[in-house]
Amino acid sequence: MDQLIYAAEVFLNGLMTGVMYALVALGFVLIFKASGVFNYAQGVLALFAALTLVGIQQGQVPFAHLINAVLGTHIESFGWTVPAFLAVLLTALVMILLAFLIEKLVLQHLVGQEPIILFMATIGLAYFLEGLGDVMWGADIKRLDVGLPQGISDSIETVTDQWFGYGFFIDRLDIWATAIAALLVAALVAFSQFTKQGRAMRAVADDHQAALSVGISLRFIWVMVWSIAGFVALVAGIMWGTKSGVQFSLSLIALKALPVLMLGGFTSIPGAIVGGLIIGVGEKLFEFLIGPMIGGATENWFAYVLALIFLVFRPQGLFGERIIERV
Amino acid sequence: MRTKLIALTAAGLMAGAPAMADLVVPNLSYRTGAYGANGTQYADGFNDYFALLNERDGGIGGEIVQVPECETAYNTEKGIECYEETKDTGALVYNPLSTGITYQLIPKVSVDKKVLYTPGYGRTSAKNGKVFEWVFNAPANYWDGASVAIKYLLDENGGDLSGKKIALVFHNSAYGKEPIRTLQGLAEKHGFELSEVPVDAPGQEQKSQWLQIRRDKPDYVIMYGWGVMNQAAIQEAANIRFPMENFIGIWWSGSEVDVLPVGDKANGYKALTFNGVGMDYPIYEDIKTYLLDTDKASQGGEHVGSALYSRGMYAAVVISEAIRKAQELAGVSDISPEQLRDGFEQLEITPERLTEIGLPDFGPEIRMSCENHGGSGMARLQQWDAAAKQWNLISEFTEPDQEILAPLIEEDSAAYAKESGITPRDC
Amino acid sequence: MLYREAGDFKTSYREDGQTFPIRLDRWGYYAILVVAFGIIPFVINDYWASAVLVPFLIYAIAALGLNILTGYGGQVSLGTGGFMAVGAYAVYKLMTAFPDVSIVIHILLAGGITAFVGMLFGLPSLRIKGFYLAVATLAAQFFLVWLFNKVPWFYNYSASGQINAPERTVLGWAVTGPATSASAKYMICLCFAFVLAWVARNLTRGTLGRKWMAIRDMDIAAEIIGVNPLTAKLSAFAISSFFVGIAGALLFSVYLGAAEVGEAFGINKSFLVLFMIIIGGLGSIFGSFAGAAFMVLLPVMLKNLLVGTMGWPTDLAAHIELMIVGTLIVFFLIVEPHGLARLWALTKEKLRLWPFPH
Amino acid sequence: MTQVQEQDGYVTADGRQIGPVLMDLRDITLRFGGVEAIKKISFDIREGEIRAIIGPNGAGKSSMLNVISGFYHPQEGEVWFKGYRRGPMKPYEVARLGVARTFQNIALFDGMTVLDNIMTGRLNKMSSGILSQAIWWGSAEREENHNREQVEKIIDFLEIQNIRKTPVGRLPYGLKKRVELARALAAEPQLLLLDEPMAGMNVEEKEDMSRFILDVNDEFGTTIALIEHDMGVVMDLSDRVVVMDYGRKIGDGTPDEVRNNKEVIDAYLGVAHD
Repeated sequence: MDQLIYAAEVFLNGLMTGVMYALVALGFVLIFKASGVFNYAQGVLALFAALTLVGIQQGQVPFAHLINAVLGTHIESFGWTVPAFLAVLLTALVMILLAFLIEKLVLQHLVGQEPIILFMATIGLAYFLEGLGDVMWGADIKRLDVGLPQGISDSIETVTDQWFGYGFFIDRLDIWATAIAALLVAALVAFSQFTKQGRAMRAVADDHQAALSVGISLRFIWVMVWSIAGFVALVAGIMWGTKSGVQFSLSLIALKALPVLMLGGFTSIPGAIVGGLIIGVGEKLFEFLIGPMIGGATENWFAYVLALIFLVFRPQGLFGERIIERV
Repeated sequence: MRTKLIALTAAGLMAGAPAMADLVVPNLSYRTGAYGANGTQYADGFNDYFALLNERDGGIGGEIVQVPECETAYNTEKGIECYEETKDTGALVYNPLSTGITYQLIPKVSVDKKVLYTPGYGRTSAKNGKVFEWVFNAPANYWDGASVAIKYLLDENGGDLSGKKIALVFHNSAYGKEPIRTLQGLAEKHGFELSEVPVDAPGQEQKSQWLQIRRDKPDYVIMYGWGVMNQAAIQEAANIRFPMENFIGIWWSGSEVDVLPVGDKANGYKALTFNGVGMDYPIYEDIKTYLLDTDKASQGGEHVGSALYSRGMYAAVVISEAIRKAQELAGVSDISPEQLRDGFEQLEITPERLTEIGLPDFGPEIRMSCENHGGSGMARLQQWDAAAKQWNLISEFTEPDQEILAPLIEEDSAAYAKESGITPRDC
Repeated sequence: MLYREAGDFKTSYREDGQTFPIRLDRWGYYAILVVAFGIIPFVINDYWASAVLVPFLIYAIAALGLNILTGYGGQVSLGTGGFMAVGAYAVYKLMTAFPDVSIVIHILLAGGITAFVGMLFGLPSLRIKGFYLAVATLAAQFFLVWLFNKVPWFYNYSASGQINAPERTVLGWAVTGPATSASAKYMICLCFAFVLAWVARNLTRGTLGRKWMAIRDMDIAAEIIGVNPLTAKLSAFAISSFFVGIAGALLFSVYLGAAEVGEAFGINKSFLVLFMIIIGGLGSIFGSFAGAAFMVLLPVMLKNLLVGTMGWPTDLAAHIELMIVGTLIVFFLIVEPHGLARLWALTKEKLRLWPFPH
Repeated sequence: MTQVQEQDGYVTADGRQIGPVLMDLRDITLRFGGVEAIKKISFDIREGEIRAIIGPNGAGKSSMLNVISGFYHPQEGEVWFKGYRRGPMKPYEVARLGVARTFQNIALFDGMTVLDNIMTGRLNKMSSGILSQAIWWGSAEREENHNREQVEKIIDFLEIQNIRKTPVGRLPYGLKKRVELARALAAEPQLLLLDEPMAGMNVEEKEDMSRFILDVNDEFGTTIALIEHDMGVVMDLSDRVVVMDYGRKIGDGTPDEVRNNKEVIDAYLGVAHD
């Protein structure tokens, strides 16, 4: 009986973790859907966004280290702090600027290339952004605090304690993350359904050529999609950064999103959400039930194996249509 | 023509550093990558102490100490490249701050005849100088750390840990697995129950591990972590309201960067250390005068006084003392690596000497010998004060339980000697 | 008109099928071989061996392997690091279990074992395609690393889980262990790289290579003209893994000397080798070497330039280095998406016409 | 439809002797989900003849060809080849039995040269093992050169000598079609399936292609089944014609018979689009 209650707790926490994975996966899906680019830099985008947010919030001087090294000065900070909300807004602007530059300097020159070439270009981008983030804001581990609560939720603990005689652990940050993710998805759906730009975006996702022929500017769509992906990365960066500080390892959360993508499909937003939940629950339950028997620390690979097995039996993914091969 | 030009340029770019005449102590540091934040502070402390000696005393025994820095990014291949790049420049001793790189270098240094000094990390059984002639890991190693932590807990519990539950949260790598055998031995001896909780690198997602800890309710948690794993673990511990004072990290889990991102909830977290922390040492007056005020501190002196800075400085102190000893023994100031090894083997750092240097009670007393390359193994505990944002030392230097450790070291070094075809020398 | 093919007639299909049909290319190739085998071993020092040439040759082997799978077979794999780990741990177990058998045989066997493991993880490729397959191979990567970390048998129950390469000799010369000379390290890697490149060339120009390329270019059509996708894909996985396994075995035993699976064979390794073949050129033997050279040399050169020559702080240099590498990758892709090999071919084509461009 | 069991053949108008039944399709039904692409169709192909399948777009012609080449497996019906009933075979197994084909939307291997593309057609004629291929010298090289000779004959036959070493991706459409035919011929098939071999060609190209098809049939004695829209070409080339519409067979016979079939005229010629 205890096992069952524990499993329920693990299940709930898995769901919450899944939301965090889905947040990262969402960025991949948006870009892949609209431009066919498998954006390896999505994790680094999240890191870059979080670094920028902290930097702006704490009034850091960008490139301080570089300036000091070249000019021998000692500038560190502007000496002010920016309110969280404003800092988030400013960071979002930076991400839009970044999206514009990426389109202008990279994507525009690679139109019509094979997917693997575009993928490779985003790897180059990842290298660049990783270096840029460090040069701009320094490689220290930074604390990110935009006022999100963290720690065990007392009310849930009390309630479950009354019900089951065992208080469940649910992190308040996870609850917030879930709420924000839901809001984000709702906003995205509303945007793509009810705005002109959103419809244009869907048109491009469906068929590039057709969209071009009705006068949609592909470049504008790409900038927009990368901006949105940048914003999603910012949200993911805030969540993960609040959890464990802003630092290089933040970019590695991309690896957690890949099995989610396999499961949910590269082009499906509901796929990313449901896939995230399945992966989150799957890996946590496996670690809880089977992990102790085989030595634990299974989470890194189990998510992939789960997705792999799933795909072998259903190659079209969760929400994909059955593939009919033609010649 | 173009290829020729490229070839010429390449030749120019590929040339290694020229040989240097002074005492050369390369600093294989890492300021980038997943562990860059930790490596930066350590490297700064290491650089600054030698810079201070050069500025204030004109080096050691009249010889300027060169500290060429080489970035390894905690990557073993870059570590080898750095080693090869610097080894022909007259390098005396290496301190790569990476267990992985240390394992690569152990066989190499015995051939190239360079000293490898790995305080608090690396291969634990290198303490056995009979097998590991060129490797030193004083003042303490991973197994010492585990034992000292248990000793501390014994003290807290009136000498009895029977029936207590202790969980080991560890980085699932060679480094993190080091203390398992020691702790298993100690568990048998003291009757506590040990549970092992591995965390795969990088470790920013540890929910399962801490849910397990919350269910199992261990009395204490010991952590062997590095990098983001530390912050994530301390954060999760705070989230499940695990009492911070019952949470002890190894010295590599006890720097400011590990607790600062967690904020106030990290208050009370404990960590081992074998060096002092903070700015309350006379030497900082000199560092201020000679380095900070003259703008000669490494990277602008941003991290002066931090736990990892102090540890880097401490490593530099031990190396410089060994150099002094070697100069004294050899009667020359421009010593060779062999002479430095002899200096290390006869190294004594007494509390008096530490006071002289301006670092009273900064580290344990060290007495090395031909067979003991690991010193006393003494370590102490520090506790985080989140309000003041500083570490406070909360125990005296404590000796580890050699009864458990000595046979383990004997066994592991014998295995290495057999595997590598080394005949242990007589001491 | 220094470089030309006019007047270079072929009178048999055998001559037409040779690797370097143009005489000048052939001479260049022989010249490189003479330098590589006849001169470098006598002048090489530890730095050049350990920092540049040995890693270059080992990664070239790995890149050849991955290029067979990805460049010729069209199956994108991100499991290279894991397969290299299989090679490394296989050679370690063999070396320690049968110390009297020649290391060369051990390395080849390690390749064989890796080929088997690679084939096993290649099975899903029959159902999964494209990026989905790439991500699926990550399952191999993470699982294998976990396995070697978790099961003590693989590292002979050593306390820390590190594996160390004991000393082994070939023809009386130590090629593994600390006492190995720079030229011995270089020579064993060079021999393996040379033979394997030759094997790769033979396999890719013949029946098997055509099967792989057919599957790559259009798998359905390939099946209809008579290519069995099962054997074609699995043979690509097996042979690719054989190469990669040998690279892993050499990386551990000759180059690193000691290794820990998570660090030496992590996901970064998989990406690194993939970069090499894309930068070098997919489906090109020369490209595998060019890409390996690019990715090994560039960071070393940049570091020496920024830190050694310009005296920048190491961290700043490392960050700027990342930015430069990233920029160069994007730059090369924009200039020539098909890699250095294509760039080289185009240069030659231009040279062929020079000085009369029309 | 009982005459399919007969072992005799017939003599064509231009005096060629047509042999016994090579492939016999009996009551083939193929469904995709709920849609019936082919409904209970039966016909045969005889040795040495040129058999055409015609019909309006969406009639199920390509699906029929895919059934013959083993790419689609019909839910009902039997496929007999060379007197044996064919089980549910993989396409590559069918290819090994001596069936080769070209595709409606050219399916060449773009990354390979013309020569390599044609050499892939001979994959099933080459048997050297991995090891001997790895070593190359000796058997693998001999085999390669022997097959190269065969391929060169086809290259001469189709007059594509000058583009041998050109990557296929760079060729114009008409040449690609020819290379695809060369690849199929390289397999020395008993039954050659051509899916709209002349689609998108201009008149000269069509004439060339028709000549090649007739020559192939004539010189190598290859049985040919083809789908084609150009009625003129079909009527000129083929010995017998199957007419399909909406997945059903509505006519079968010599060009003249088909031309005069009322149902065919209504369903197909009446709405001809070429």
